[in-house]
Amino acid sequence: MKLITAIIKPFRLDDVRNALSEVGVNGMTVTEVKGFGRQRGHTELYRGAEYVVDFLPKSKVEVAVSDELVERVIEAITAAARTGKVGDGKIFVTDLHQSLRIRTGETGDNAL
Amino acid sequence: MKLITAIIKPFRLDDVRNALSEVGVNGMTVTEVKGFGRQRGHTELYRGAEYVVDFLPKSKVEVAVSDELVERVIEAITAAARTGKVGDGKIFVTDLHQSLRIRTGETGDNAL
Amino acid sequence: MKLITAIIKPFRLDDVRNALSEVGVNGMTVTEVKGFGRQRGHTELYRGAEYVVDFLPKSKVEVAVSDELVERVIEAITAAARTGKVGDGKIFVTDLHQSLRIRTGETGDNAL
Amino acid sequence: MINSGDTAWLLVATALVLFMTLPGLALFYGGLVRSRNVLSVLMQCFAIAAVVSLLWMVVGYSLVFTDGGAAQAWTGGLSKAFLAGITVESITGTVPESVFAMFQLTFAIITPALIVGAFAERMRFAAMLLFSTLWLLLVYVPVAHWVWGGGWLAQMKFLDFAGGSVVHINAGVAALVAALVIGKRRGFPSQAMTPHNLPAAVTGAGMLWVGWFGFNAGSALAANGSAGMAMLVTHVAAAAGCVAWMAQEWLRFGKPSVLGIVTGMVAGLGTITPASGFVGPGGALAIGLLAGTVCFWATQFIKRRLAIDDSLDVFPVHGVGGIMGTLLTGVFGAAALGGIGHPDGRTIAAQLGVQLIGTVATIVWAGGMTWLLLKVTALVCDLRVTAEEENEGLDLVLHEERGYNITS
Amino acid sequence: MINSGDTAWLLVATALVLFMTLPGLALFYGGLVRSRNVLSVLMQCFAIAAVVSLLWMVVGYSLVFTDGGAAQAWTGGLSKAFLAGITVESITGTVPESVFAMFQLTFAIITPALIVGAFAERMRFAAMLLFSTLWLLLVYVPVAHWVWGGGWLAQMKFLDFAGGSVVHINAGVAALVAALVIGKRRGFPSQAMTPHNLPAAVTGAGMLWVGWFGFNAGSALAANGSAGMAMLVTHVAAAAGCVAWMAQEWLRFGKPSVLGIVTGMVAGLGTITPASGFVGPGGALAIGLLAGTVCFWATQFIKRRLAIDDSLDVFPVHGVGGIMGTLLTGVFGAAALGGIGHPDGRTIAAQLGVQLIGTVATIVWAGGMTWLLLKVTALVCDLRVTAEEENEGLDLVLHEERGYNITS
Amino acid sequence: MINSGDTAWLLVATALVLFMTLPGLALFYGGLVRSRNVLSVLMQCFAIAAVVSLLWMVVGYSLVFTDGGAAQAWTGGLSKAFLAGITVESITGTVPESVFAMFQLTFAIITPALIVGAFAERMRFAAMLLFSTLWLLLVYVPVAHWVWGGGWLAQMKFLDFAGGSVVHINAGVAALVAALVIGKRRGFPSQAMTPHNLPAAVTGAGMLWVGWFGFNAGSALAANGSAGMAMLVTHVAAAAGCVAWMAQEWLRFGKPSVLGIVTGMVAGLGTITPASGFVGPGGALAIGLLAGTVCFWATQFIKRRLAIDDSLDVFPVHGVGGIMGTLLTGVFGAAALGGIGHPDGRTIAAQLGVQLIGTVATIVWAGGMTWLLLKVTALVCDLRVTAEEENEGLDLVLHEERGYNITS
Ligand SMILES: Nc1ncnc2c1ncn2[C@@H]1O[C@H](COP(=O)(O)OP(=O)(O)O)[C@@H](O)[C@H]1O
Ligand SMILES: Nc1ncnc2c1ncn2[C@@H]1O[C@H](COP(=O)(O)OP(=O)(O)O)[C@@H](O)[C@H]1O
Ligand SMILES: Nc1ncnc2c1ncn2[C@@H]1O[C@H](COP(=O)(O)OP(=O)(O)O)[C@@H](O)[C@H]1O
Repeated sequence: MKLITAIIKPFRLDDVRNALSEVGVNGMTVTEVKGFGRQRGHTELYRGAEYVVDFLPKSKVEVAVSDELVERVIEAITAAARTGKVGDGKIFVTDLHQSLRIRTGETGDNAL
Repeated sequence: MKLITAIIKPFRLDDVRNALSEVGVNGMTVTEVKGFGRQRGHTELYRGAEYVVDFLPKSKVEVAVSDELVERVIEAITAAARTGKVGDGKIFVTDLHQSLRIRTGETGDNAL
Repeated sequence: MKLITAIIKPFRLDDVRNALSEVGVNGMTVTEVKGFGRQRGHTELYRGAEYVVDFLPKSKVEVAVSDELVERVIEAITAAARTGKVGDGKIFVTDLHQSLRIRTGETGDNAL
Repeated sequence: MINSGDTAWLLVATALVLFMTLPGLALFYGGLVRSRNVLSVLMQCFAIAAVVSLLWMVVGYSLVFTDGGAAQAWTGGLSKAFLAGITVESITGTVPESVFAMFQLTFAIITPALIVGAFAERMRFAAMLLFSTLWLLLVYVPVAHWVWGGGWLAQMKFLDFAGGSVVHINAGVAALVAALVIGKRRGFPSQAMTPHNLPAAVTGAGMLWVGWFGFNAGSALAANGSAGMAMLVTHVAAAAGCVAWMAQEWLRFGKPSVLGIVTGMVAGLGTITPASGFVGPGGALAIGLLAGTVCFWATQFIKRRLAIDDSLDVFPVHGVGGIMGTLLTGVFGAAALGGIGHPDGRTIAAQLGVQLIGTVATIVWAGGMTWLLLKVTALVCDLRVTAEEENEGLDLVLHEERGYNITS
Repeated sequence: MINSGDTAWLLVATALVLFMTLPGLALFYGGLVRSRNVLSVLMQCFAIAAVVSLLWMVVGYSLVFTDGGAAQAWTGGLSKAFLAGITVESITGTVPESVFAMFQLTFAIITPALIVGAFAERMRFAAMLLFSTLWLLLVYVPVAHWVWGGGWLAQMKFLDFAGGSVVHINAGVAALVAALVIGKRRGFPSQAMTPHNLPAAVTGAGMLWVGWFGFNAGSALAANGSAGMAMLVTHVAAAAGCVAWMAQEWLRFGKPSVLGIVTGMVAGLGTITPASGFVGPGGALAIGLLAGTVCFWATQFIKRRLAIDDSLDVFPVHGVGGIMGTLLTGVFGAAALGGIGHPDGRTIAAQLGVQLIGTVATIVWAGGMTWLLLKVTALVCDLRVTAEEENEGLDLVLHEERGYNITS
Repeated sequence: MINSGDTAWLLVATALVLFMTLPGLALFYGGLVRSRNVLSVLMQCFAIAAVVSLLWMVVGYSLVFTDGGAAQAWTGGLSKAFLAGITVESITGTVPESVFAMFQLTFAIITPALIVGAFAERMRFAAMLLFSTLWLLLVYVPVAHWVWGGGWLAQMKFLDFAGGSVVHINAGVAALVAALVIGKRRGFPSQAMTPHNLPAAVTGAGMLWVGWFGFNAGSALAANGSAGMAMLVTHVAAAAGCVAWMAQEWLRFGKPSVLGIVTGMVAGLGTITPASGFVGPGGALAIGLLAGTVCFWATQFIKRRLAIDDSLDVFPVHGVGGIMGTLLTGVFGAAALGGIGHPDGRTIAAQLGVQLIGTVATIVWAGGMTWLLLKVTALVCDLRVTAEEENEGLDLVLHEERGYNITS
């Protein structure tokens, strides 16, 4: 099993969720995060005091999937999240040692 | 060392924290997240416009533990977080390559 | 590649970001989290009802880096985040199986 | 004849008292509950305002303020049901009767709205609505008639300038009974139930202070020296209540809190209410300092000792304050103590006796009837939501809305 | 001669109506949009208040309220441009002319501010400012003159006590046209666009209720029985609107909502506005119940059936309410139905005819001119932001500010 | 004799001015600080309101408004300490003395509350309380006596209708000195210190606008043409201040902001304050436009150039506005420029001289005494929290409360 973590632009979240459903992923966990990267932040002005805000709002999508799904999921996320502009985000994949569904105690792929 | 990540129902957080204390875990990090899964979301109605909100509030609990504690921690979380209803959440376990306590520079199990 | 996760005191975030820039890290993702640990929480009083709040606000900084940068990044974070008081936080390192830049499709170290 | 100055003031006082409930009290209460129940509290305040207004029009005003004939000691009559006969020309004192009826209505709105604080975060909306309707008709209306409509307490020259008994004791006692009948919130008192938005609560508190000028100084029903003095003593008592509560917290906990200071303010305001047309600035200072101190300790006692979940402390603040203020009216209203002097040249002891009778009568009636009406309501529908619904929050469960959707 | 009571009331009524816009309407609207656009809405309300005030001083007041000579049926004159000749001594009726001009100004402020709800979350600020300026001068000012400044509708004895046509039909129709011309928000109606801060919206709604007393009872221009009755009927209609909308939601969706109840309140208030000086409490009850019911269904129809993105439902609430209220004034104003009686002893049918003419005239003028002025504005600058800017939110894109920065 | 209309208006004006502080100013300031300090600001405003009220009762009112005998030029007497002798019958002009005393009290409350903006986010609560007490008695009270209580400036016919010197210069200069003595917030100016809740700040600003009608038009102490004109010119100056500041931002930064427009409004209101009973609409327009422009540049200069951490810009807005308005009163008050004419037929130059004397005197006294009183306070307790406490936030450290606990 793998844990796929995607940092995406927030307004793409609905598209990503739909894309994931289409490849058969039924669960995911989303966190609102602030991202720092190549994408330029914006300026804020308060009574003339100018602040450059480098951190931009991003959504972090975490999906645990079985190994065979990994490629399809990455493709689905990439397609749905891409706008072609800087700041589209990243996908990170880590190994999942174990997984468990709290309600039933099921483990492994059955837990997802 | 392992990093144990549990996605649970928010109102079970206090129970989970207590259960973890009992098995000797003294630290954890909690994030408010939104979960999408089998549990049905709720409907919201604004002047008759009906929105189905699929994302439900969940708490993500992250605990870094030494290898020998893993089983006990999983059991403790499972017992404390289970309501038996759909949406109780998941536990994911990943390998922890290294850990470090910023204050002292201690590493490994000592850092936890 | 490694994913370095640091739990730090929120008011040190700017220092950490600067320190990371100096060692050549150009991207990171930050989440506001609540931490439970050795650091004593505070008391809150509402019309005499006393609540001990064990969860303290922390910032979680996630940085994906190539293997050769790991040590330098850990050192940079440690130096920038340390106040010497309890609650300075932790650094966790996990293996990164894969990484991808959504915009370009680049993978591996190039995606970071 | 209509006096345009008095009318101007009463029009404004009416607006100010409505402002106390909407949005004042709604914000004050709404800010103090957890975020998943904020809308339920706002909804209760709005629905009470709407429903009570219609009830007032239909029978309430008439039952309080018209002559009840043989039963006048106990209740008014129905001759002005549906506000029959109130036209552009109708006059009460020196103001249009329409304005008088509206001004009084705003008191009828805020009284049941105050009770909301007792059962916040768990009562079902339908039950709340039924209970509030019954309570208005069977508790507020009769007591208001006794005190202000020429009923038996008025005949005894029981003094209640702006609602110490009619509003505050009534609501406070009802709150205590409701808290007991409906029961504690899940997790009370072990689990932290912190206010979700104190700035909102403090904003509401500020509105209450300002609106209370309409409440008390408006009760003079004229723009004259009595109204002026009522405003002055109201303000002094509020300030003294703030300072006293703050001092208690500072002494006892080492730190004063903003929730504390505004609660002291409300205590001062509630306590001066019955006395506001009768006492002088010195009396107001004493009343305010007592209010802040006694209500502070009452809150500690009810919440921490007795562990009664009167969630937003309605009884220790409004009930205790109302009782204390109604009694102290008999003291500081005396000319010797800077007041305007008791009716018929009564001594302090004599007036205190009357004040005690009115206080006890209100406590007994409000307490007994509230209990009864909740039991009746429980026959018709569940009083509270299920444990699971309480976890999820009333906003979603009862209203399918969420209070906040703030993203950065 | 100046009557101090009337003056006191009108000074306050002016403050109350300004309060309806700032912060009332600003909060009401601001709470209903998504958090990334909240400041843009507040900014629009503030900027409209400021710019309209200056326009009013420069020509607006004069064009509405002075004699237009030969063109008097259509427009006033320029003799009081820059408020020329208004001194400390100038009097209108029983109040200083300065107060009369200020009171009327607050109506001129809120009317274009109401329209903001139609194009919220997408219109450019510069375009909004230009459009509002043109609209004030070419829609609000002439219609106000026709109805209140001695123009052709006033000459027909068309009845509009406090702005059913001048304010609500005008703004409602303009909103509908603006929504159509400017187009839907990206994602409407498939994507959820939930209010970001309902407690703020409800707070604003409470302020609207209170402020509306100044709006309607202030329109009596005196502190007398007419003002009193206007306040009473205003309140009854608001309460009835609340109850009716709540009932509709309860029946249709199984759950009443706080956004629903406050929308019903606004519907009740908007609908009673033209009638408020003419009808009795019974008429107000009928009007309020109708308002809550009809505006509820109008909202469903416009938003769900027609899928028009009049974002904050300005037309179905203010437009439909204004039309209904203007017509019902011809009904419930009749003495037989508890009103003060129609002018010149007219029958209901006769007055209804006049009311219909005024209603249609306002709809046609406001509709046609709004369309034209938006097209003119579009020649000067873009009406809406780009798709990408819409994603990012107007607050950052147009004002370089963010609404909230709340950390725990 | 009491005039009921004047009394009605002054009762309301009193409520409006209290409303400016609670919740108006509290929200305005509270929204502008970081969320971890929001409660500390609200607490400061409430505590000042409470403590000043008691001080006013004890000696303040008497020291300002009674005759000081031989020392009358410099201070009033103690004959009305504890409001001795003020009864239901006491009259000042045409209103009850109780109302006059209350109205004046609300000015004494808001003045020290304004200073809070200068040392927000770092001053200790206890030090703030002690300093405000001393400041009220030794700065506000004497200056108010000089100008309004028959003191030396009044004898010179120095003109300050509603507090340009007594309120705005006083508070503004004190703010500047306090900012310098107490020092910058940690991280200023390099670190971003963004307002945590601009909608709250804008709400407070709206309340300030509305409440200011009570401030300025109430200062006529009657519901007459002078009050009416004061309201009109106040409003025009506010609107002009908005437009001018917005224009500056648009020109200089390319985008107008909502914080900018409301700051322009406050600048316009502060600047018109001393002039509000003396000038006409044209003068108000000029004053408002100047206010928005000059205060904008003053803010840039103080904050960016001098890098003084007067955190919420009290001096550049209130101080600079107050100075400018006090001087311009000597100009636009002239009959030739649409004003009511200077006392004793003085020329503009002559009156300007008097205005200058009053302005300088206030600056010197407020500046010097504020410095002294802060030094005295520092002997008793620490003026500011430690660096670590500043990081944690004043809400938790000083009050053991948190502002928000909003979960989704
Ligand atoms: N090395 C990294 N580690 C963790 N997160 C990163 C890293 N680099 C970028 N990110 C995240 O990805 C987001 C997008 O990155 P950015 O460099 O702006 O654009 P792009 O992905 O198009 O190259 C950032 O806002 C940040 O949240
Ligand atoms: N594949 C997944 N990857 C990541 N998180 C998941 C996944 N599936 C479920 N979750 C998380 O677990 C929560 C509970 O899952 P759900 O399917 O609703 O119920 P259950 O755990 O009882 O099967 C979800 O809300 C989501 O946060
Ligand atoms: N075992 C753990 N797993 C995950 N997070 C932890 C763990 N222990 C501590 N933390 C995080 O680190 C923060 C700091 O830890 P704490 O024990 O308070 O101080 P210190 O790091 O100085 O020992 C905690 O608030 C929590 O967020």
